Amino acid sequence: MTILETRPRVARPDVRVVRRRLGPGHRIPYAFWIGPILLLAVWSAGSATGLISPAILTAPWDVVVAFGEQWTDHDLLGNILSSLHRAALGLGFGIAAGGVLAVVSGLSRLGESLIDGPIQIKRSVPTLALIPLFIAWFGIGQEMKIVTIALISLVPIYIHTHNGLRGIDGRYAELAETIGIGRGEFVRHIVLPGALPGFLLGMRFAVTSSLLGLVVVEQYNATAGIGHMITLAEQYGQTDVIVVGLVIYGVFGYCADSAVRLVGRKVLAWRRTLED
Amino acid sequence: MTILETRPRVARPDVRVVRRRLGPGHRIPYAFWIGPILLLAVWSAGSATGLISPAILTAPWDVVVAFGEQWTDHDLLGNILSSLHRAALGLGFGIAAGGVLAVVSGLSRLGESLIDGPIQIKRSVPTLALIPLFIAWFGIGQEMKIVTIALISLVPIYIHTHNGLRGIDGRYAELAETIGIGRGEFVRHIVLPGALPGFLLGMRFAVTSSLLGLVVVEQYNATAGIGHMITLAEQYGQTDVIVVGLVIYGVFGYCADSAVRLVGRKVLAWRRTLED
Amino acid sequence: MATDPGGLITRPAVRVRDLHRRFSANGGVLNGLDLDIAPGEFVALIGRSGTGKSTLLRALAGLDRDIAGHGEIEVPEAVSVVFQDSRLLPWKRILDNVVLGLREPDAAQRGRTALDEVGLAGRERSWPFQLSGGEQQRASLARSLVREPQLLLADEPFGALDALTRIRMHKLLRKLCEAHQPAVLLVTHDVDEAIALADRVIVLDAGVVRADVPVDPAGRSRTELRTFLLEELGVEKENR
Amino acid sequence: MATDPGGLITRPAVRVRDLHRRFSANGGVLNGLDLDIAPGEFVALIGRSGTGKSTLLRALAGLDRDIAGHGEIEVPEAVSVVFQDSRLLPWKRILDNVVLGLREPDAAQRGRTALDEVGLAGRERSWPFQLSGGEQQRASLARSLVREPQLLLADEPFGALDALTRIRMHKLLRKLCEAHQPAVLLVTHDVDEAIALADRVIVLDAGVVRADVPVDPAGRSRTELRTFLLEELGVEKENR
Amino acid sequence: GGDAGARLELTAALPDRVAGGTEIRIGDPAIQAVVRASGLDKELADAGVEVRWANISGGPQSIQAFRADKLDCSAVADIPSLFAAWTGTSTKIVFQSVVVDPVNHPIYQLGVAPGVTVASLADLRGKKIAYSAGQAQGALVLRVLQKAGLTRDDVTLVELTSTGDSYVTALGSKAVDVAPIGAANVKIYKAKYPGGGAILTGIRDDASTLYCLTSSVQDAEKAAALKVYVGVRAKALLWQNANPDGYAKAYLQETQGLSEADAKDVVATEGAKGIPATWDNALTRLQQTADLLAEQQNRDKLDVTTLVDRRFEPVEAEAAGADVVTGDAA
Ligand SMILES: Nc1ncnc2c1ncn2[C@@H]1O[C@H](COP(=O)(O)OP(=O)(O)OP(=O)(O)O)[C@@H](O)[C@H]1O
Ligand SMILES: Nc1ncnc2c1ncn2[C@@H]1O[C@H](COP(=O)(O)OP(=O)(O)OP(=O)(O)O)[C@@H](O)[C@H]1O
Ligand SMILES: [Mg+2]
Ligand SMILES: [Mg+2]
Repeated sequence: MTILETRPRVARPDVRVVRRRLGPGHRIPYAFWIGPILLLAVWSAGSATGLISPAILTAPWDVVVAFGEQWTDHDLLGNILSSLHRAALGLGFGIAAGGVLAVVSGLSRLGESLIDGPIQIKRSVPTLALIPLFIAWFGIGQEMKIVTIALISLVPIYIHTHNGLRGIDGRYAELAETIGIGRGEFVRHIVLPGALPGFLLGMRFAVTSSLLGLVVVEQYNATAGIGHMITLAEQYGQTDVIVVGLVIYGVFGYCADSAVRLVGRKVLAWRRTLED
Repeated sequence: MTILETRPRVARPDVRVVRRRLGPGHRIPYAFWIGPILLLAVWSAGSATGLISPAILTAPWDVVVAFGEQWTDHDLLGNILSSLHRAALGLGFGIAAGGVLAVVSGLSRLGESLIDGPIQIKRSVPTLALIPLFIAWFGIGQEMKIVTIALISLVPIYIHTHNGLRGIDGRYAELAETIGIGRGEFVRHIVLPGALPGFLLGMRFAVTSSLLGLVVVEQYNATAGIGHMITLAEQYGQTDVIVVGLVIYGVFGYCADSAVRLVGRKVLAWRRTLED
Repeated sequence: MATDPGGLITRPAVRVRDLHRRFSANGGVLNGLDLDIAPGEFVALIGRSGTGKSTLLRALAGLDRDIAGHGEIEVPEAVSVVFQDSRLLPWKRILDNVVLGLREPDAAQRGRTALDEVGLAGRERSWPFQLSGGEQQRASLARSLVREPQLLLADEPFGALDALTRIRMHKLLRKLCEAHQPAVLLVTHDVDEAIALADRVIVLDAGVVRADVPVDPAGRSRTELRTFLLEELGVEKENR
Repeated sequence: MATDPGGLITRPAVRVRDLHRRFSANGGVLNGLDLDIAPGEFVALIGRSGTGKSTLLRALAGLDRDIAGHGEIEVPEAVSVVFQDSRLLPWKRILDNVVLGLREPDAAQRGRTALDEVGLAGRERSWPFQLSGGEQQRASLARSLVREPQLLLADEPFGALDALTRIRMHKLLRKLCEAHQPAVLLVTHDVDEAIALADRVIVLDAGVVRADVPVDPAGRSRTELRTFLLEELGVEKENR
Repeated sequence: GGDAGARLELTAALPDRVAGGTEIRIGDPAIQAVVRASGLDKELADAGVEVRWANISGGPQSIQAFRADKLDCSAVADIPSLFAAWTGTSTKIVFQSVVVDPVNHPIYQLGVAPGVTVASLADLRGKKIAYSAGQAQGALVLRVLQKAGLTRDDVTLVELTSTGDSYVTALGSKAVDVAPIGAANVKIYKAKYPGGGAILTGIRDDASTLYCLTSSVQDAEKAAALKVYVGVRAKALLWQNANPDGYAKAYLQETQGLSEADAKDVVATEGAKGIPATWDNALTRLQQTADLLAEQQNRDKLDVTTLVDRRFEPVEAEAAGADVVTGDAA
């Protein structure tokens, strides 16, 4: 079980007892890139050897060409920006609302019984089917789109924050009760930091949900946006453009997710878990 | 801050120091029902007063009628059963695959760098856009549908289990290392129970995702199923039938979610958190 | 404030009557306990592991809403608890843990001073996990001391400290008690510590106060008291 | 096994040479520590709070892969650690915590016996949170004792125990040591405990072994040794 | 939506004067682009008509918007107005156009999966055909079967919603033998899946309408504005016939994101548009479709004359002037 390992890194001998590591061990540097590069490699290899027919999935190089075309001829940047704008606005409202609702329902059983059920039911129901309602309430313009995205991204924020909050060790609440702290301070000093790991996980879902929500909302009366671009390309059977859209989704989703995880590592420096 | 509360429940006096409770306090009995009943009440009131036009959202009583019609004339039960069958199969595979992948990638940095990226990218990309790929690989029959649902429900299981696993207190891994435990036992005794709260949260998402996935897959070559029913009704603009479908989704989703939470409370009896 | 206007009868700071507490499965942990602590009095509580010392403290702190039992409890408004586990919030740096909930403008300064007093000067910005066991205990002590409560409930606050540090902490506690005159209930396993610090030592056994003896320098000698207490705890002669 | 074939030179069970350990920001915690423990030898380690006792134990247990420093360490294969925090897995009942990782068919029976020995008979199916502080510590002790290691590293295993329980645990530990003859390194804050249990007492200070004295009944008296050790810890006369 | 104007009976003559600043909400993306490119937007503005364009087209989306009263009119084929009626949303068709050579410029062709031989409609017997009950493609399949003299039992209808290029994918992966695919996609399909084919249906599927909420037509101000719009729309279609490149650029390239070559192909497959002198033929065909769907999908009989507002018929024809089409083509 225990082996002796000599590390001659320095002139001074360093013989430690090295126990078999059961946790995941150290982070591999640049591991961030391995997944995407692997995927790209498989895709390229499949396309080059003909295993992946271009009818099913356009080859990477053709996607690059299509990307260039979209960029120069069809204002891809504009599409991306207007999508990001929508997603960011919706996400912002969703995070705010989800966070507040989670704290209210997390800290009060009454609040929970009023808030929790409707949110659970909302999330069980396909968003696509709710769009007619939203159209009736918020019109067919930007407002409806942002509300829809906000409601989509509210759900993971709410559930994860609520769950994280409820998972806080009861001893910390006891402590807070004995030091004569008010509700507000309790929320600020114990609830929010204690629920932060949960919230951050929720963020990872909220970010991708808000991007995916674009596909749904941009089918309705949109004149720009990645979702709109994909919908159009589907109509005309432009596989390469669809794949351009998917790649953009993948890149944004992956980067946003990684960014949230990075932030998580920074702000959760107080934890000592298997992650470290 | 402290007040004295007399509880004359028993003949014997019981005067306790009662500190203002900062946590959520006791569970309200039957709170389970409050959310749905509230929603139903709002909906009924809105429909009765005409605030909610029937073109936008059918009134509850009309939904009951439509439900009856669907039940007797259109084999609603058959639709429900074939949907549940699909969802359950897909969910089962998704849970198994997601759990295994999460443990592998959670415990090995190499595994993580290979598994994690592709899964993050997969979840950033709209499922609808991936369906053509799945059709090409798995045909257009039941197989494709189950694979798609499995891949949809794999994602939350994977991410939550992975996150829960990585969130296990590093001190327990240390303990395990000092008692000469093997990898397998480490997984069984520390990793799985430690990641269980995360897994259960993942389950809540996986269950609803598998149901929502039906809407997507049952657009393809399905002759029965709730998703199929909704798709058809959407094309025809049969609001009442759509709402029947939504209600079924809501009921199933809410019940499944509540069931997972109930199970969670039972199997997490070892925790003392704000939930209790 | 806790004294009656005439000054004739001192109303106790802590008054416990017929206190019963039990955890579902087990029998009773506290079985009719009576206890008075005068304002400014320093009481040490000793008793075997698992007799219910922490349970009593939690009852006094108002943290046992959900535990079966009955009885009457009166405590002052401002209570401060040193928990048996040091219970530092893992997500707050040490100084923030110490000043948690303090609203005074000079809170940070007072926190710094308290940390200095418990020997943790310079560790203000450490995370709890970066402290050794004894350091965590001292940080938790600092958090309680910085608050000047009317009643201090301390559950083995010196358990993880070495002899020298422990003596320093004793001195610190005594100094603070003299300055602010809180009623103190200190749980300890160290009979010598109980005698050194307290005005009165209480032995808890089978859920009731089995012995309640004043530490009176004028009365029986400290060595006698020590022997008596160890006897009460069941320690046989050759081990005392 | 740890003895050389000729039986002339005893190879130490634990051999530490020039051990350095430091946590990034602070200075060194261990600064060139040397230590030998013979097989079957019982060594007590005392030292101020925060001097690095736990750090040393973690190094011996092989749990400090990621801490800066160097030096040489040799330890036997089968090591068992009693951590300063009791570190029971919260999701396992007490008995399951005790027998964790044991593969022998009679593991459950041995676990039960160990729990009985530490005074926790009947608590096999409790969750860790249902135990008092001292009970948790005893459960953690039972977990280590049930394993019969060649080296037992115990970090203040009796810190939360009352006098009587502590004496019982001492007896238990001594009995087990006689039966299986492990090398023991016991961290304690109680000088009397160190003298009562150990063959040798080591005082850690400023990251090195400041004193290393055998507890020799034939040599200087235990009272002398006690005074010496307290002096080494810096406790002034009037407080000893 | 908006401040409603005075109520106008459906039998009353369409008012000529547009009250200043009357706004109509129109989902008609192709015409929107053509109007802008041809300068016809000036004509609208001169008449005092303010169009709030929505990028909405197709049945489900427009019906949803109608129900929420967020849209006045939308450009669709013939099926949506039938479904709107069946599901209780009252609409009126205010504009009809045709394709001048409909049989050779169909909207849909029948795609045939690689390895399957279907040379004529009769070969459909026993084949797996993609069918989506609520969409135009579904109605087309029923009409094709009717024309081939087959019943639903003679073939296997595979329920499959046409979203994006799902039919092309289904054909390519041989999940179905036959599926109606957009004529513009036939070339892409054949290129993607060698061996795949397509046959003409020989059925007119060129119905193209602008349908509006009845309540909007009943709004005097909006009706006046719509009268202007219908006239402009007719001119826009004629401009489109005359300027295929301009149309391709303004609509297909700039708003739909096609490449120049693809856009040209689309224009070529679409064929020239015609403004019928009367709606009689169109209504006959619409009635046939309504009857077929009513029979095949168990729906109520529908009198399609209730779905049109023929007051706009002469407006449209007048705007086209001598360019109206008559006879079989209409
Ligand atoms: N939540 C609980 N559920 C069940 N039993 C409990 C619970 N908490 C404490 N107990 C039991 O109640 C008894 C008294 O516990 P308590 O913590 O008051 O002991 P203590 O005197 O503080 O002991 P120690 O000195 O070991 O800390 C113990 O036997 C303990 O096992
Ligand atoms: N993870 C860490 N990061 C930074 N400093 C640390 C860390 N762990 C321990 N230290 C510091 O190293 C020193 C030695 O810690 P260690 O836990 O070994 O002390 P100890 O002798 O066991 O003390 P105690 O008797 O209080 O348990 C302490 O000053 C402590 O603050
Ligand atoms: Mg206790
Ligand atoms: Mg230590």
